[in-house]
Amino acid sequence: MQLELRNVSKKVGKSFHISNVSLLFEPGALNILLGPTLSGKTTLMRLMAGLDQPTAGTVHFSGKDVTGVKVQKRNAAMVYQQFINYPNLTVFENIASPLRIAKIGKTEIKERVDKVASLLKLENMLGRNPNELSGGQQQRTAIARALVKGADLVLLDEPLANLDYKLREELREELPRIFAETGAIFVYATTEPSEALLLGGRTATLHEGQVTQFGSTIDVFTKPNNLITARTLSDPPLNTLPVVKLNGRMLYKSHVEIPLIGKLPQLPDDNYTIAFRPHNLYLNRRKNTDIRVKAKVAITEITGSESYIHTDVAGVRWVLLASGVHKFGINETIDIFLDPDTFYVFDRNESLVVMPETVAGV
Amino acid sequence: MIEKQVNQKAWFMVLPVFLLVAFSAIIPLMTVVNYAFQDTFGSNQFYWVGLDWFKEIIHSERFHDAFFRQVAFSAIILTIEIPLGVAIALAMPKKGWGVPVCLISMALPLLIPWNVVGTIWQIFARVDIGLLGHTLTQLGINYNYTQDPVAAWITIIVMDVWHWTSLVVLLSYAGLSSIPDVYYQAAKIDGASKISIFRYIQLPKMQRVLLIAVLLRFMDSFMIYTEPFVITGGGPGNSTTFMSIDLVKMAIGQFDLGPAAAMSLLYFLVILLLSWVFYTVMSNIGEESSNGGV
Amino acid sequence: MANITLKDIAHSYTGASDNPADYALKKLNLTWRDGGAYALLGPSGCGKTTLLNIISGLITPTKGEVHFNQEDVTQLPTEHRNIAQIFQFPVVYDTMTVFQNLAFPLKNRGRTKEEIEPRVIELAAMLGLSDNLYTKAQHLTADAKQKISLGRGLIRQSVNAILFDEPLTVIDPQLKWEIRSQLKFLHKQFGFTMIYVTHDQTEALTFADEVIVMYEGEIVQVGTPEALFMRPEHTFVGYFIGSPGMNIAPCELQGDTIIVEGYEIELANNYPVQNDAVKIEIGIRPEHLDLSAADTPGGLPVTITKVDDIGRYKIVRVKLRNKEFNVIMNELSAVTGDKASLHFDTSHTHIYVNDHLILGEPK
Amino acid sequence: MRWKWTIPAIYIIFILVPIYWLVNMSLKTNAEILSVFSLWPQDLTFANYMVIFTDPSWYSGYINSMIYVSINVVISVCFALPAAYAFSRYTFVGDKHLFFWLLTNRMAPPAVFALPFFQLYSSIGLFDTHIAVALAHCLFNLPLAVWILEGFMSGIPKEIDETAFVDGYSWPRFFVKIFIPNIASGIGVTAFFCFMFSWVELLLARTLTAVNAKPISAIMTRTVSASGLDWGVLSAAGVLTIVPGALVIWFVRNHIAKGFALGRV
Amino acid sequence: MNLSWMAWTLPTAIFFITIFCILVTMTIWEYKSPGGDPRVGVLRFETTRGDRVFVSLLGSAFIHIIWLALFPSISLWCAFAIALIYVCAVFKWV
Repeated sequence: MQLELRNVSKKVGKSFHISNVSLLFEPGALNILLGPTLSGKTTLMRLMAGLDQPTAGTVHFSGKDVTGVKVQKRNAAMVYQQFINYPNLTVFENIASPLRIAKIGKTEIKERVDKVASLLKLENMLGRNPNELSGGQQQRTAIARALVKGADLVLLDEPLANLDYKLREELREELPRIFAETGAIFVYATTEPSEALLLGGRTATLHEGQVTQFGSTIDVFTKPNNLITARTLSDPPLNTLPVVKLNGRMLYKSHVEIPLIGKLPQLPDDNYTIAFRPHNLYLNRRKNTDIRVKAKVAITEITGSESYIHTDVAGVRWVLLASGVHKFGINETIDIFLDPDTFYVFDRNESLVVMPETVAGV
Repeated sequence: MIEKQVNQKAWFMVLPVFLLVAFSAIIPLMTVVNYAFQDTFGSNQFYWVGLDWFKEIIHSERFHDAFFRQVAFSAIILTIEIPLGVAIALAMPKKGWGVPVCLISMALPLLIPWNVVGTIWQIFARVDIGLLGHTLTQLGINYNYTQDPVAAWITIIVMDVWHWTSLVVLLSYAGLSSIPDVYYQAAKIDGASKISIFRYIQLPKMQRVLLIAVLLRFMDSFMIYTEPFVITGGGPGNSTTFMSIDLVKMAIGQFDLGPAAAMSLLYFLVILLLSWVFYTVMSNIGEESSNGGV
Repeated sequence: MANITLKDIAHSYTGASDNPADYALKKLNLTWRDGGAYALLGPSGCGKTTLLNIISGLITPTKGEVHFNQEDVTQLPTEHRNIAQIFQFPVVYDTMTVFQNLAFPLKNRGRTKEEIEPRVIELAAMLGLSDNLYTKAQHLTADAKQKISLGRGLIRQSVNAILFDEPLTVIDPQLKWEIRSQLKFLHKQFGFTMIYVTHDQTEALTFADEVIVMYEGEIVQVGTPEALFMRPEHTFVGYFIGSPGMNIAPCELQGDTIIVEGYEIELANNYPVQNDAVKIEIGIRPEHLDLSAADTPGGLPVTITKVDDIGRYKIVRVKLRNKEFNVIMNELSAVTGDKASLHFDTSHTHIYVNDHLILGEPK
Repeated sequence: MRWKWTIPAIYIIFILVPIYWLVNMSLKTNAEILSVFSLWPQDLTFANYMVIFTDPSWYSGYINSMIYVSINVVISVCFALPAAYAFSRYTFVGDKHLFFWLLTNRMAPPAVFALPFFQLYSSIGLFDTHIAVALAHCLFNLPLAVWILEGFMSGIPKEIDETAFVDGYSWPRFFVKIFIPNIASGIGVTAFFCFMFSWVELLLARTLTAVNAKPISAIMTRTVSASGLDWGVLSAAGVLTIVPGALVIWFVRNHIAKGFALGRV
Repeated sequence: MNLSWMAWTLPTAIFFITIFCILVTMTIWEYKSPGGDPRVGVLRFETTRGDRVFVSLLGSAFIHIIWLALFPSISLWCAFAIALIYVCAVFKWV
């Protein structure tokens, strides 16, 4: 059993919502679609569910072409960002409704609903109406309904986006465990990089209707193929620096010189973008190859265990993430350190040409 | 925002409605068009007369008078009822027992058959047995709607205000109650005056329902027939003979099918044009406001 | 500008009552210093928005008084309190342009055009709205609309306080970073008193100098982000702040030793003897736990049930007999297989009695 | 504004006084009406109502009205439901123009159509039947029903439909089991409006009937001209036409405001 | 069913058949190339070709009526010619 999209495109009017996407999803793993609002996540899910038909390309399930097959015949389930339940039915009936359609016997329905309800901690809510529940419980009901019928494909479209932060954290922890038990193909859309990383599994990053990379989440995080992927899967935002390499020198804004260390000397002359993550900017020198830079502090944010220091380095905004509490005044000048071993370097087409040592070594 | 899917099969769901309405709308309309170009003497004997009826109607004093009376009536009705209705809606309570009391008593006139509305006012305004007519006469005001055209007009206008202002009130009230509290809170914090709140929050949010109100009130007042017919029968003289009354007089009273049909068509075209203008304005405003807000 | 003091404030939406359960906000006292950046943090339904609306005057509290400096403003209507408030969902005046929207609060207070214009242009530039200054507000995206709402809150220079009610709900994660640091910057720049309501701990901690944590209508702790993180005074604060939250485990307490799941741990402090009826728990942050190779002396034997690699660090879930702990690790290379030794950083191990922190005597 | 409530209060009094006067008249004898001018009946009588309840030519009018109004409401709602769903969920060739055309019929003056209607229904043998009036009223009630229901349906997120389809519901089953219960109040409001416009309409109802299906409002006009001065009975008949409307309002009172905005707020 | 009461004549029949044909053509056209070529013209709001047909027909009717009102003795074909020009204008600019 696997779900495959082959060169799928979706055009609405004259604009492409999805263009030429090919993906292969295997059961058991959690598949994540990560991208900002309007990057095509929902459209892609609707194509998988069969709610929309692609303008070009085909959708295959277990090797069979299901492109034109009606939604009702697909054995899929879907959970939306808004808490969608049938308001006129009780929680029990909401969860039971796919089973009633499938003409399953009363006792079995009771058994299966009870089982999934206890999995999602809804045992005490079964007699109530969905609109009497809190947001978290409503969304649990929707998830329970998606799980109860044992669908081959379960689609979750930002299911936690409208919930409280802590609630989100709890469900985020529970969901992978629940999913692991069912063995269906799960596809999970989210806008938040941290959510993707916490859920693990495999991630496809989306940008303007195209998949920029697909692989295990941690791989995509550590080895992004291109700048857009790296930006999409980075929270706090990625720090970047556009540079030009010319005659053996690497310059930013044609006057700030970057020392050529590590793999940088091997690069041919061209335009590049250097990128590194906030936790790879340091307040102290750690190695003697570290590059020292003068930075002006814009603002410091302290979370209790860590500090985010927003800095201005020759007109570029960088965020430095340091553990512990560090307080700086506005416009204070400090020394910060870059480790060339943690650099990602992207060429003028924004493709990755240099990877950090630590990652490349693994 | 609801993004609609293209589905030509949806026509099958609309088809029953389409056929039923078409049956009642298109066949009579075709018949009216046919009559408008012919003359008839008694049973089913028709003669082609071309555009004679249209020429006659367009140049007839009687048509002009009825038309202008009609336009004047609709204009007066709209200028009274719309502001009055909005003002009452603004003053209505937002919650508590007052709400159902207001809503129910205000909706009452809308559910009275139109000729009964006429009857109520015919009785109420009579000098001999009506509270209004009697009181006015007692106060020394010379009021007799059966003889004085001005009094007749005032009676009909007051009656229409009585009958239909509630519709405007209820529509405006619905529009007002759909404004989330947070808008009023924001306005308070921004230090907005009552007038600013009305101008920048309430009016824009009521725009859609107000257009529906204007549309409905315009159309209904433009084809008003029953109530003035019951009260004055178009009199005194022809002073309250509106277009519908004139039309029915001509078609049924005098059995002048041809001119009546021609007049109907002119009447219908005017209504079609105005409906289109209103509808276009309305749906364009609708599109704009559906993109935004909470 | 003013100090804001809440005196014995309590609020019930059903009117005054003797039943404490009716109160959405239970009796509380609080002072906000002029020019501070505060956050009200708590789950939905904890009363934080109610408290905010009491300050702005949208709600009159059932009991207690609100003071701005020395003046009692409890009965003063919102428009006279000189307060700015930004709501969860964007509130814009659809028929006005962005410029008119931003100018509206000033115009209502009778400022001249010469005063208004430069101020609006400056603020619009700061919020990244300059390009759309003369378009109708209703045609913009939710992001931009919320920026307008923020702008209307920030436009007046002499407000007593600016209140934010979960203002970043509709904003994409990438943009959240930008706007949040901008707000913080504006705070440092102009010194407004700012009160920020949120359920998101990251937003609260990064924004505020002092965070007020609320739970079921009560304040459970007031403190700096650092204090809340290092010394939560209530198990709820421990759980609610930090991601993942504090590990809380039932234990027995004997002087300077606790017994967790049958294992003894010696603490840095001595604790007084507790009554038998109370609930005693230890609390320790995942950051203050450490794992080493199995059977390391001094460590407790645990089983690793799951490792989440989230890039910067790893969240390791371990089991000590029946109790689960979360451990945050940068490296796991020392541990092989699913067995490991768990170490407590005893200087950051806290003891809670009936959910409240107790302090011990240093030995 | 402490005196704000006076505005609606005065307006309600303005509405109720003429109705009170009608009730007042219906409880007086003709002699009293014409001789003494009084604010309430001096000589309370129910004789006027007895006339109506005992004379079949009077009370059959009420029955006729009720029958055709009910038929019309049922037809309008049943036919409009699928059509409104189509308009609220799909786009199809000519949808906007069809919708506009439907609405223009709501605005077509009945006076224009009266005569052809008479001939049309005579030619298909439906003249003077209840179904004829019910069908004729569909001309303006069906578009209105589609319009209102479309407004209510657009308020239901389409994700509910999709969830149901993904769950395996066929369209008819979904429509009956899930969708209709969710717009129950919309259906109630629609039925109320159809009732209202069918109940108050006179011109078409009078044109299409002679004896068997003659509505009460038409009987009233006839009586006015025939007996001329029987004010008491006329008032009593008028009061009786207000009663059903008042009852119906009572049932939809909670949805009245939204209903009058045609589900569009 | 007797339809004689409808009093059909050849010119009116031709008129209705023409309208019917226009509707059918529009439907087929819309089906083949959906969307109706929407654009914002002189009226400042978006119109599709269906709207333009409607505006043309309604406008033409009024042109004929106004002609009748102003020049009752001159042939109506002149009005027809004006209407044709009007229709072209509508399709170009509205």
